[in-house]
Amino acid sequence: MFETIILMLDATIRVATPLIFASLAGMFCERSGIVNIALEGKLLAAAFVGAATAHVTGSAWLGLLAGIGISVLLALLHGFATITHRGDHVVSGMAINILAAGLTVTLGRHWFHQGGQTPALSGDARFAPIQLPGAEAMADVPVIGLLYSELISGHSALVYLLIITVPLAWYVMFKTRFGLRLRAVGESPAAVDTAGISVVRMRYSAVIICGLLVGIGGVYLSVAQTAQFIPNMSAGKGYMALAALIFGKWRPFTALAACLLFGFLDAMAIRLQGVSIGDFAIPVQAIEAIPYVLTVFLLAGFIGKAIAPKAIGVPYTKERE
Amino acid sequence: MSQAQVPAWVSVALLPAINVFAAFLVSALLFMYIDISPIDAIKVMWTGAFGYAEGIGYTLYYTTGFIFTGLAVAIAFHAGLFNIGGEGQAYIGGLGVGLVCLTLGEFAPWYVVFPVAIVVGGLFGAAWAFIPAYLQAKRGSHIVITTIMFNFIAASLMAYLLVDILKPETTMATESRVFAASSWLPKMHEMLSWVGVSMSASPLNLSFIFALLCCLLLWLFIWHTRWGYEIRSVGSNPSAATYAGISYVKIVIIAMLISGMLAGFFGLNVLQGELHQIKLNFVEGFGFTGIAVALMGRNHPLGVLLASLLFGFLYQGGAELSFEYGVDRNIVVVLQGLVILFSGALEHMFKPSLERTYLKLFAKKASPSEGVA
Amino acid sequence: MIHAADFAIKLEKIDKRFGSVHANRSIDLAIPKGTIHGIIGENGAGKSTLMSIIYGFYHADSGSMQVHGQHYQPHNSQEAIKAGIGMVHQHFMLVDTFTVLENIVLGAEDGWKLEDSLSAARKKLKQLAKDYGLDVPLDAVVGELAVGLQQRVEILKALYRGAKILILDEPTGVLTPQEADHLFTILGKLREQGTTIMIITHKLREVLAITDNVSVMRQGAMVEHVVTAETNQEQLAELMVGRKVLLQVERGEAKPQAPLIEVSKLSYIDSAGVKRVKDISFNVRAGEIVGIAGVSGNGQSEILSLLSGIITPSSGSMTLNGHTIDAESHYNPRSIRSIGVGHIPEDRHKQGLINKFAAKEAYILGYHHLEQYNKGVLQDKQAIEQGCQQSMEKWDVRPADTSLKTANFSGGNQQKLVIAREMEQDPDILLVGQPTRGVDIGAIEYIHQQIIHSRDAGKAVLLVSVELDEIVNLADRIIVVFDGAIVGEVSAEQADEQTLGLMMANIVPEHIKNNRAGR
Amino acid sequence: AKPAVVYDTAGKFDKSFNEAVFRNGVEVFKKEKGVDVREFEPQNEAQREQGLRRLAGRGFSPIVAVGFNMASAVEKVAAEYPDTQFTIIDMVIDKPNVQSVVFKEHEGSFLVGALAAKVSKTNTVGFVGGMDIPLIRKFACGYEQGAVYANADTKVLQNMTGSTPAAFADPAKGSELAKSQFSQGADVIYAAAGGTGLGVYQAAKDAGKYAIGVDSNQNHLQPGTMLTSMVKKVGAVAYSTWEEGMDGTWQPGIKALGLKEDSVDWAQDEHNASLITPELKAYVDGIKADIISGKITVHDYMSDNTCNY
Ligand SMILES: Nc1ncnc2c1ncn2[C@@H]1O[C@H](COP(=O)(O)OP(=O)(O)OP(=O)(O)O)[C@@H](O)[C@H]1O
Ligand SMILES: Nc1ncnc2c1ncn2[C@@H]1O[C@H](COP(=O)(O)OP(=O)(O)OP(=O)(O)O)[C@@H](O)[C@H]1O
Ligand SMILES: [Mg+2]
Ligand SMILES: [Mg+2]
Repeated sequence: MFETIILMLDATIRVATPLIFASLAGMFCERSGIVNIALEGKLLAAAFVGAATAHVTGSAWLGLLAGIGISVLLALLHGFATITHRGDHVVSGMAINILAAGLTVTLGRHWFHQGGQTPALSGDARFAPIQLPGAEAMADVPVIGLLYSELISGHSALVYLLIITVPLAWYVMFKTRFGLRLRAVGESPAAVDTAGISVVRMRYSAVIICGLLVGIGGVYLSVAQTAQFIPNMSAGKGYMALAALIFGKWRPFTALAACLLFGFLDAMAIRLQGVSIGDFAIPVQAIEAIPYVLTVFLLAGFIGKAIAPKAIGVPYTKERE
Repeated sequence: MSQAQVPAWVSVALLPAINVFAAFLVSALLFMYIDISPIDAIKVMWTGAFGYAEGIGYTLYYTTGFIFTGLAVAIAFHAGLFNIGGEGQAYIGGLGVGLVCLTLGEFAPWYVVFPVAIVVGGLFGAAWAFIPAYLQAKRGSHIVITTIMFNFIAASLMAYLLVDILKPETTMATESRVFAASSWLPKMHEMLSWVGVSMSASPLNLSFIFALLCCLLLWLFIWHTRWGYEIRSVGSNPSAATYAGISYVKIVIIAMLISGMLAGFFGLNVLQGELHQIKLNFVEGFGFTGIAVALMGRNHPLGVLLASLLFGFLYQGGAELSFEYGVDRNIVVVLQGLVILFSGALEHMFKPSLERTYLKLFAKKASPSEGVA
Repeated sequence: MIHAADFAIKLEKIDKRFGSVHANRSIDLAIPKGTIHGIIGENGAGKSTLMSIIYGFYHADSGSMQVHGQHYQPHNSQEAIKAGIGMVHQHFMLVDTFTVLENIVLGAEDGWKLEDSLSAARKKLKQLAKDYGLDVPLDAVVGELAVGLQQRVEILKALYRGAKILILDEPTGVLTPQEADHLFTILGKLREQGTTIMIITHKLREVLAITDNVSVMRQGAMVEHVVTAETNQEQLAELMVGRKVLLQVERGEAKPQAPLIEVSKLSYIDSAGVKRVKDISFNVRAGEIVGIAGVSGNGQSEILSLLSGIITPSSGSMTLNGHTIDAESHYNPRSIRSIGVGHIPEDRHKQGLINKFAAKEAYILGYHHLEQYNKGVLQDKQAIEQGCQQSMEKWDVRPADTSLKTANFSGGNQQKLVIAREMEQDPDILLVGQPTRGVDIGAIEYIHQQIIHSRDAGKAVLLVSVELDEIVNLADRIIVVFDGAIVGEVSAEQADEQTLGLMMANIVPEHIKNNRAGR
Repeated sequence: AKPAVVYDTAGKFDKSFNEAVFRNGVEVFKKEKGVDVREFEPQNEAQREQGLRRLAGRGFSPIVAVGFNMASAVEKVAAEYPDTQFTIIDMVIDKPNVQSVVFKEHEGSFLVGALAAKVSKTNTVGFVGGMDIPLIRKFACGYEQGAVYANADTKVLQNMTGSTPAAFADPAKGSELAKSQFSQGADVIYAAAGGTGLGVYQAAKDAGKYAIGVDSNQNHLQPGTMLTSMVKKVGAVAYSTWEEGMDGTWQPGIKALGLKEDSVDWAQDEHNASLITPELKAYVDGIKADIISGKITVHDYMSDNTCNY
């Protein structure tokens, strides 16, 4: 029993990792007042470019760079549309999602002739699980052994990267000048502008950070969690991350918790597939839907209240409409 | 305010045209990159979509779907609501239509089933929109997010129903049994043959007429009834609406119910009209594309109609493309993405330069009028 | 002839267009150091625009500026701040969810670490607060502060950035006499310290009270510069509007009849659980104007909302035109209108109008459901068009263009449109809130006359205003509220700024004690 | 005859049986007969029919429809074009102009099941299915029988990935399921899950355990840890359909193809040669012979929708 729990949690970490990167990314974007439903598309694009580059260069790290690169590009496109040209945030986001879905497969097929998949990655082209020192040895030590060898050890580098990313994100957001200005831009751009800070620059830097973080999440999908890109492999994780972000009330640690919760539910759903308690088969769909239902409950204010940044989604303009 | 000097058609017709053109231009590059001559491609798409009766049939068949989801988004927009839930509402609405066909359809003819399906489909769609609407109105939960969530919930629900309930033992595909043929909506070519015109078979069916009717009715509703007035008031200034005795809660819910209803009609075309059985994911993103349709159509029923036609063309033309060239179907998805990007998200990009050039060229006499103050 | 360098700021031929609107027409302006300079003008005269140009928020299309003799051409507010210019905007520029401290530090942080900036600022602000009597709770969340305090935060912001030139756009529009006076003493202190101050206002009384010089704008142009000591309200008013205006509307004796509004023990508790209105009782009779005076935020807004049906009472009851309404009865603004109540809202931007709508659409707001505007299920566009056209001419709304977007009418004309709409329905009861806020005196005169007329036409008028002289000018009886409760009532004769000021601070002078509200 | 094929919406590169049709059917046919085969990949439900109709309308025949998802579309279009020949794979449609081809996957699965049990050191083998439908349970059931036949006290862990077609393209889930089965002691896992299998094979590689491929020969995907693949020769079927079409021997009706017809089999190539000792090979081939000769009868789940053998 204890073992299965450990294994569940272990799976939870693997499943939650991309969600965490994505929702941290979303946090920076939305805190600056830019709605970001384009997380999905960026995850997908980064996953593709990451895997493709890793395959061609044989280096997972180059793959990571390339993946981040593309998702930053998409983020800039989002900024170009929403900040520079005051386009509708949601529409721009959708456009990017659809573009990513189409382009990844089209180019993938053109380059690799495998129906949009990239060839399987192996060796250095992939972020293999890292066995922490002594994991093997400790494996048989009762409780801690299992904890250490299964839960703590044996994840890919990107997972361990989270250990610094989350606190860092928190520090930047709440303890630095940059964070203060970022939050201000999301609440009242006019105030920031009159304070002599460039709203445009703030928001662009926000979307860039967003692209960077979500890029890591995307590469994780194709270069760490699995060993190749599969068409549409983001499969709604971007939206799930958005849900987690809101569930976490636009704060890093609570968002982290939400991601882990959602990840756990997912891990559970995977294992409960086709499983039936007695002769009553529990519909997995029910479990799969829990994160979304929970989020709705939260938004309904039944579980605390999630208040979005005030100026979110409103293009900033000096001219009166 | 500079618009004042530029005639309406520039921003209403010319600008969107330019945007779409830009989208095509960019995708042309992509086509060339994967060694397909864009010229041939567009030729194939055009003839495929409008060149022959069956093609037109398919184009209009897709158009019908977009009209429903596009109108759904548009009406919500007028109430200041962003309904991203079209996907889910269409899905659930389709369930309603399907259930009517599966039950009533067994013994009643289509002309009895159709009206009932309209009502039930509309109700189901509206019901699915109700909860997000209620939460927005009463508890201020952001409707964009709630509707996204409801899309996923709808997907899970439908998967469950199709897999565990509606799917007959015999089939393995996740789909319901086929409706009784008597309940199928008459196809356009059948109806035409009744009046002696012959047209080759296509999925285009009666619901197309119904869709056009919806455009007309919605236009009247929004700009020529007091309820439309109330919806637009709430959409542009809620507190003023409250002052005027217009109930925010009531209007938000009404607008979303109508929106959900329109999305719910989607199933008429696709299920009762063409597939004749409930299938997994039969909405296939039409709900999302509806947002782009509404945007390009400037939330005006006529605009929505035209935008739907464009997307119908993209779908059918794209199918034709992959049929003729065997090129990857996803390239069409890219094209759609670009259209949404340029005519949705970047709609204002060319506006200033366009207006400037227009004024340079034609409007020498138009001297700026004095301040209105 | 004063030397250029003695001017804190000097403008030459500043010109600015917004699309077709010529907001500023080659403006010349020179302001001596260490003076308070008033800028007055009608709505849309271009005052805010000019200030925004000086502050680097907008860019002039042409013209040049000098600050302390130096050539000055700001590309953004940052440069303006560097040049020692600070601005308090008409609509505050604050982050509601931030604390006062965070708001002040924003944009003027030293170092990338927040903690340092905040602690440093805390010290510096303590000092400033002492020097100018500008004390504000530094750790309070701005959104929860009263407007008066929020404005102080704005001023602190400017001073914290070392402003030597301070621009205030309609600073007293939202203040009460007390708050305004406090502001003026602060400004006085600032002037002593050598700060130069530019203040935009619609209130001539204030201009005369505190400024050294006044510049008058009309339709984007600078029409006159005068030394305050050598001018008077009438002259300024004439300069602004370009014609003579009566500042004191003369009104005859009121001939009150039966009460049309009877309020008894009315209370309202808001969603936050705060008791906004504390069982008040009063009445308004046909043919009289009852004014409600009080520091803004002391319940008068809620009283209007209660009477107009926007919110429902928690307890008590009110009788409007014979219909009794209490906490149980179901009613809303529409049903209230239907029993002959007209409501001119306090804030035309938020409530009275819909900026996107054409005048004719805004004109039926609240009455759109009446048969006169509908044919069966469809609207009667013709009837609406005609109705609006006639009223616009009758009420002299300029321009009388029924399809012009409401946003593009000037404040005053927007207000006239609202008043026309409400009065044209010829209600027996008229609820009037801040009828002339942000409206230039040309329009004020006209609006005041109309309110008097409807009184004489036998309507019961309830007037809520933070402008004391407005209340004193119009009301036959004045009820003073404090913290949601009625402090007392004074008749027009007894009313004077001083008495009312005291009562607004919840102090009831002896000679008032004996008369009682709601007789 | 003008041969044509309509793939499932999964696309012809699904690393699974659509791809098998493409590589071992279309490409081979083109090469050997020099006749072009018109292909179509529908991108939405409506286009399944559209594709068939267009092909039939243009006189293509025989038309191969790949996968059970095509059933309803074929049913309709076949009725509209009575003289066009249709062949549907993995589904039975009773029409005078439709040939229905189904495979005895249970027989092939029996072989690999037996092999798995023999190789397993933990007496625990795993099965990861794609979409939870009778067809996949048929694989599972045959596999289970084989494993038990080879070693009566073998434990067979079974998981399905999902209940919708998406379950055929979710490697992440696949590897999760594999990981959990490994942790429960399995050391050989048979994946009948299309693209999802790729995750299973990867997980096996990472864990240094064995995996068994499906449909086409997938041994090359992870050489060294791919024990074998249960090949299902859909390509050959498509090929013969077109061939029959050309020399007029095409017949409607039901074809049930198994080991006897050499339509299902276990894959042996250079990639798994090192893993298959002569004894193993002999053992498995022995069972194969017994099944063909009828000495061993393998229960077909779909015959009664149960796995009681
Ligand atoms: N951001 C803007 N966009 C477009 N037009 C504007 C803008 N700001 C001001 N205007 C125009 O410039 C003119 C001057 O506006 P401004 O706000 O300066 O007037 P004002 O004197 O401040 O009026 P008020 O006394 O009501 O504040 C107005 O008539 C308006 O039409
Ligand atoms: N978007 C706009 N475009 C053009 N002119 C505008 C616009 N918005 C306002 N104006 C003009 O700006 C001038 C002042 O507008 P403003 O909103 O300041 O009125 P106001 O009476 O000062 O309102 P407030 O009560 O906020 O002071 C008016 O002449 C109005 O016509
Ligand atoms: Mg102003
Ligand atoms: Mg103003």
